[in-house]
Amino acid sequence: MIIKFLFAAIKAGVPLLFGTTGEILSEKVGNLNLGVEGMMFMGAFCGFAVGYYTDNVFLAILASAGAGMLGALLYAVLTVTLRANQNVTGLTLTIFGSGFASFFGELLIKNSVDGTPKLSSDFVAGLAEKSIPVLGKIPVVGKLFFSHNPIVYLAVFIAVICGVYIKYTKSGLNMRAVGENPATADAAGINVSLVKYIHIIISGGICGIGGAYLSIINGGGVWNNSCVNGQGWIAVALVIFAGWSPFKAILGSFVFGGFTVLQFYIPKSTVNLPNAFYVMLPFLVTIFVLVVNSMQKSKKHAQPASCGENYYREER
Amino acid sequence: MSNRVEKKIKEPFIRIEKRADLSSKVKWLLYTSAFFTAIVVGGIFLLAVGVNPLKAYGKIVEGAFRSKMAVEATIKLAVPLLISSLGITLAFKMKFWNIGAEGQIIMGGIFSTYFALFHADWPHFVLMTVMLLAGILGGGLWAVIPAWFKTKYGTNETLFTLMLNYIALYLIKYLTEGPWKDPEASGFPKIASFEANARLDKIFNVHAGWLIGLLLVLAVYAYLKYTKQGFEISIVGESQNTARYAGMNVKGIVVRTLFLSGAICGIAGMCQVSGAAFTLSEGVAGGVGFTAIIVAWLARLNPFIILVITAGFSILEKGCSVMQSTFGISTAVSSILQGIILFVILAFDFFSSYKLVIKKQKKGGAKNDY
Amino acid sequence: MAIELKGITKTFGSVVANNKIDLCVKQGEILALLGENGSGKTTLMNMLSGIYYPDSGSIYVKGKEVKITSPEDANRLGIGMIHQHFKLVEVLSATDNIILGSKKEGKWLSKKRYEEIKEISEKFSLAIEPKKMVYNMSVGEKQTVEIVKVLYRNADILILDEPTAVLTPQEITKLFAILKKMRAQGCAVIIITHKLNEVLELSDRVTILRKGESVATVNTAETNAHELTELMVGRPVELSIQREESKGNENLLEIHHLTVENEEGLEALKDVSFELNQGEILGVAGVAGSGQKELCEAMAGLLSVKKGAILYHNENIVGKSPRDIIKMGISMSFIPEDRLGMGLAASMGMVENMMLKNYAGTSRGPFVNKKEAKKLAKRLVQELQIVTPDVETPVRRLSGGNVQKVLLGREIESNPNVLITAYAVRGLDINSSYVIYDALNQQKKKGVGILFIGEDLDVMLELCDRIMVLCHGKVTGIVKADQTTKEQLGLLMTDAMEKEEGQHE
Amino acid sequence: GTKESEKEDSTSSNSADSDFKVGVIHIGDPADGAGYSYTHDQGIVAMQQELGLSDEQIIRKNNVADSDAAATRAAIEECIEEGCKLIFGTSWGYMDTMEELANEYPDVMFSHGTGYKSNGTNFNNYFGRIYQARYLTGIAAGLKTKTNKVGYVAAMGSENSEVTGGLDAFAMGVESVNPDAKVYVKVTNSWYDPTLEQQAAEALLDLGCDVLGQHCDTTAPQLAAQNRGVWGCGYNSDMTKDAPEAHLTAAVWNWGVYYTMTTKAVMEGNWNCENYFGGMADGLVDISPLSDNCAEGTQEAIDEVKAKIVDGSFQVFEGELQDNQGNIVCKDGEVLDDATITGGINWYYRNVVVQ
Ligand SMILES: Nc1ncnc2c1ncn2[C@@H]1O[C@H](COP(=O)(O)OP(=O)(O)OP(=O)(O)O)[C@@H](O)[C@H]1O
Ligand SMILES: Nc1ncnc2c1ncn2[C@@H]1O[C@H](COP(=O)(O)OP(=O)(O)OP(=O)(O)O)[C@@H](O)[C@H]1O
Ligand SMILES: [Mg+2]
Ligand SMILES: [Mg+2]
Repeated sequence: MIIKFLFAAIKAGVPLLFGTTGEILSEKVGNLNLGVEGMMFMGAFCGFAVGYYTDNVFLAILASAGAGMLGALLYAVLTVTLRANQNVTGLTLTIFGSGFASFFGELLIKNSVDGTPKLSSDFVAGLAEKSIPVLGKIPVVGKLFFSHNPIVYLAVFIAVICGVYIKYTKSGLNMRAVGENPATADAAGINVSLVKYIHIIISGGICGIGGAYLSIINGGGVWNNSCVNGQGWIAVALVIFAGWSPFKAILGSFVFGGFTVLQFYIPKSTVNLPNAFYVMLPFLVTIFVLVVNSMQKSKKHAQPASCGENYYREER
Repeated sequence: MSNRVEKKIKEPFIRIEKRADLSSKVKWLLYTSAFFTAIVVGGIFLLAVGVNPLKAYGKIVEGAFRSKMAVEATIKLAVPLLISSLGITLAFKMKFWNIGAEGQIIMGGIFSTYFALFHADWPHFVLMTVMLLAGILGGGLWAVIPAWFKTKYGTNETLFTLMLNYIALYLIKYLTEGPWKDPEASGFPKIASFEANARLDKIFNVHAGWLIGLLLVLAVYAYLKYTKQGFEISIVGESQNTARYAGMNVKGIVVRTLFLSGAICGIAGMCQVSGAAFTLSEGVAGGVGFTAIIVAWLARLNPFIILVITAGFSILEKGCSVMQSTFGISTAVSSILQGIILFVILAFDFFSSYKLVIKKQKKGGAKNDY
Repeated sequence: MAIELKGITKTFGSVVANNKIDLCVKQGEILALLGENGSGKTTLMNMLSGIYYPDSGSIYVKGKEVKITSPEDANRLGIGMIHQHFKLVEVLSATDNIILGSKKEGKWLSKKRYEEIKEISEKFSLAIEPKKMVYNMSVGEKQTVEIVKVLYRNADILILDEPTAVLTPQEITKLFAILKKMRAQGCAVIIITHKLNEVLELSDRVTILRKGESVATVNTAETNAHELTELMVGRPVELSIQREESKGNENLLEIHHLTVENEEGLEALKDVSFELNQGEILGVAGVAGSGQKELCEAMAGLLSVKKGAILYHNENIVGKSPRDIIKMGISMSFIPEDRLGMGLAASMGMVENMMLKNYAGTSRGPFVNKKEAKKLAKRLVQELQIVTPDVETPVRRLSGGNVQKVLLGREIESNPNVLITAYAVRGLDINSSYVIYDALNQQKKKGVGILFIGEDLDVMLELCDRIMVLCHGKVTGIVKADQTTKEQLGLLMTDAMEKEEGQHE
Repeated sequence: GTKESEKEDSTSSNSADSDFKVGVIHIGDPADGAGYSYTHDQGIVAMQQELGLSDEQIIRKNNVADSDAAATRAAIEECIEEGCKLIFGTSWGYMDTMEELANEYPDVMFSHGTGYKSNGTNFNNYFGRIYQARYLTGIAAGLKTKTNKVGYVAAMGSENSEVTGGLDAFAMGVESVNPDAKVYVKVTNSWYDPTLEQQAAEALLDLGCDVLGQHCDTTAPQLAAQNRGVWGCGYNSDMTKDAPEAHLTAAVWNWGVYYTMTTKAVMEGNWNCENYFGGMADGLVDISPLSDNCAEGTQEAIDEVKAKIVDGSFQVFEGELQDNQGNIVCKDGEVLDDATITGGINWYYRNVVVQ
């Protein structure tokens, strides 16, 4: 049962991992994007719709990333070029994104056979959980880590790539500098706006895929207007928990995933906590981590210094 | 010394420049053009989804004002938004990014609900006063938590207040399913409706919240502009070091201001439970706390402009609701429309502090444009 | 010709910061840029480094006309600028700051980068620890990182904006050696500084700006401090300080065994004892970071005291808040080091800034009284010739000198008994500096006790009655200004700690 | 429209006309395709066709959160504003608000679904014996399970009589054909939450359940079952179209029965405003056609019981019933009355396992 719980935790954590990795990228270049939920919604819809009409998994994922990117582009134009307040823009993006998904979702429903937009069984089978040939046979580890659906690996893969990129590459260094101190990065010859645009947009793409995971895999192949349902907000929280590191986000998202499914795996007969407690848990833990982080005054695991503020070269 | 590649660097066609000061004429021009652009872009969207934009906008305005009842409904929508925007303004003025209005509204609601549920027999006036104070206390204390951690450890308030929203929300869930569950609801988890005695009085047929809101507009304006505490808030917002230097008790000011900020949001919560919903439910804040952030920001923390923008939002919301049922279109249209309008306004906001300089020719004069 | 500027004009709103400026620097030359505060030096240089873009005029680099639209363009042209405020990322190591944004080959951050930076720094005999985090560095170390950053990019045109303002004399000497070495290698160097002795020591030529226009360029060898000052200000000026004998001998403040911890919990002041008399200017000398800042803040009630006492007319004010101290009837004025960040509210106008310290006392009741403040602001503008469009204009928009005047004016107007000033003239042009010295002497005449934290020993010797020297948070000597020399002070400032220990105990 | 309504008021006795408007408050979006609001709206559409009402005569307010009393009130008031004479509220959370508005607007008829209150003049509640259908779906599940573990995703816990009664009926249906099978429950505490429902379903499947019943509003449990290659019984509408490989049969509503009846009565001015509790005999509840996934003999077994339910010879909550704590909750020879069924079932039947 423990293994099953952990397995479920990983599954539940995957959309969070996408959202978190995305948001980390954005915050690392200094843009706190509260529009994760909105971008996930956009990705969820576009991924699903393209999957529905083309029956092609690859195109569906691509479309979801594209939709997330589009949302992020909007955000980037407003905050980077037009220097609009990041919080306000992010919130607006969330309003817009969820409206976008519901609106077009309804159109999809209206235009589908007997009111049920449903991915083909081949499509769903392509994304089914599969045990990886040899590795999947290893007793506990095999079940836990090597018998997931392909998107789970994609999530981890993206997180690892982002982690390595941020920490070990020159462009990663540059983007960190932009997020910490854009004026310095600018003076060092880094094109601050460009770096911001690139990362914010990629960040949106990653969030978008997270949305597609929710609509396509979690939704079991049938469209649902509220498939994202607050996961984007938990992802924002998770960024703090992960200390702005994609590596830690991997673990963190599985922990948070565990929180969300915990109530279904803890035997009610032994532990009977109020339900509200379980849903509250991720947020309580996040606050705890936030406070502990700030108490340690660690400069390294803190939010990038310029996060939330826009940069204008001639401003002093 | 170096073997650098010489690259032809072209002069940029358009550059961004900081604007000096904006004359009020230009300002109005800007606001009106933002408004109209938003209307036009929104209209294009409506057209794209097959709704005649003229009819739609007509319906929105009509829907918000068509009858006394409609106007009352619009005002009811505006009350919590207005009050919580004012609350947020205090914190924002201090550059304390309180995005926890949602949670503070909820806590105000929870605290005052306690008295509505368990002391409904108190004299009406006493009960109302106590509920108002409870709302103030609930919202205030909820905001003090992140403020205290901020002053003590420098804990990031944006994220802290965001998280507290959810905790407050699930606290309602807990109360609804647990200790405060209506025993007469045959097992349905809900909190009982308030007795008549625990309901906010109506003034001109709308609960007194609107009057509270208007009074708060004046109060917040005067507080920020003319009082010593208001002065302290702006200095702390400017630079904590300067405030300390001037002999201000920065921690005290931060905590006090956040208490007030949360308290005002708490009043919004109290008005919602006792004036609009007559019960406490998970939807008590319903996203108002987030919209309030947008309102406060767009209004540049000016209480009077907040009033205007709140009215705009409420008209839009009420009108869209009518539009939805009339045209049988998705409720999501309203979110999208709201999103589009906000995006346009945010984009236009840029021009109030910056201008574009377009180079005509190599040595030609610079032309200013919006 | 490394750089040639022709007819550069730059305006900010209605302010003409640079008006048709011409300037040129040759390879293998150090050019000093001199001018009063707000004369447009930084603006001009920022156009070379790509921060600003000129409204009109042309820039030639090595004979070719160029457009510099971003720092990246500047980098590419071999222009490196060390800004007045360091452009470093706090959470990165020295090495990562240096290689930041560099276009050199390779995508990965290899371990070898640390060695590479070590090598480069050693080549120029600059001491840096490649792995040290910037947030752990002293000002001097940061400066060094900035220099290595420029060298790493092979910049052959180097611009420094007031680089010496925050350095110790030793660090300045080192910096100048480096600059001379670079000149020898054929680099062009432009340096902005308000210290005339530095100009005379280091530069080959001097270009002088006044009110946004370039008024003259002279060969350093053929000029002197007087001529330069005159060119800068536009009229002959007398630069001397009249020190009057300090009259009052009554003790104003007695500081006993003061021990203070800084924010990191280290002892920044150790057992400091001294007294401040009425009508006296007590100088405080010392290498930057010797505890000057902490001394000021402790006396102003901003920093808590670990041990010791500060007696004002025999009453201990330790543990009292700034507000309480004012309430006790002690008016202590403090002109902090960080003017905009600590002494003033940058985006508010003069009026609000006038109210900053006494808003609570100006009126009864909950409301503030702006009328008095407005009157005061207007008076200060007149008396101190503060250049500002309006008393409501955000002080952020004023030039450094004017900002300083606003602050000083306010503090003096509060009729203090004790005036604490830290680096009162830092970054000020020479003329403004002397206006400030005069103002301080006026106060002294009125019997105010002044604690003057300074860096220019020559000035201190002229201005102060006594000078206290701090070294590593300890008092290493209190000497009469007219009975000591610069050399003696220098010794006290750097004197080995062990020696001083014995003396104190 | 205030004047108009006053006019109408005076002649309200029969106004079977083109300006008679009906308001419907939906908790979700009717366009959600399979869930609760969809089913209700199908009923409205049926009523509309039956009575020949035009589209303008139906005012729908969608996505009205029943956890937001202020929003509920606003939506209903808007219907009143539009001139609706009859307003259906489809979710239990609207009940108190509707009751109050009924007192404030005596000339408007309020009919609230799934609750229990009424005022005898212009406010009633309607509901149905969906437990009858659930009993039948339980039969399908009991016959199908191989592991003898049947799962059930419940929206609310035992404190909720509607959910619990339905679950008990389902469990009894299972037991009637498969005494060895147990019914495992996971509670989501939310009527509509695709993520939670999916996760709860997975947890049940992890326990080894091979048929999933549900009382929650999305198809997530059925889809989860399908993904694992096992089976399920849906709710609200025929979910065979959503999960063709997994779905057996669903307990479904035909709300049109009630909506048509009531609207007609109100239009004709002879509505009696009594609480309505329709059952299979009225055609209000039913099960969807059995899919090919059902075990052999299911049809026959179900048909037999269904006939008895319809003719009244079999009642689900009848005779000696034991809960899973060993208490007797209904004595032999007794039948639970409707008040108990709607408000008093807070126990789980003996083969129900809560983990
Ligand atoms: N970003 C800006 N926005 C508006 N005005 C500016 C800006 N930067 C400079 N100015 C104006 O340009 C003038 C010249 O400023 P600049 O910084 O070049 O002076 P400076 O010579 O460097 O002075 P200092 O010796 O004090 O450093 C100032 O008087 C100021 O009014
Ligand atoms: N954001 C701004 N808006 C308007 N003017 C500005 C702005 N920033 C700087 N300035 C102007 O730039 C000029 C130079 O400012 P600066 O801060 O460099 O002065 P400074 O004497 O060098 O002081 P410091 O030593 O603190 O740098 C000032 O005249 C000031 O008016
Ligand atoms: Mg300057
Ligand atoms: Mg300067």
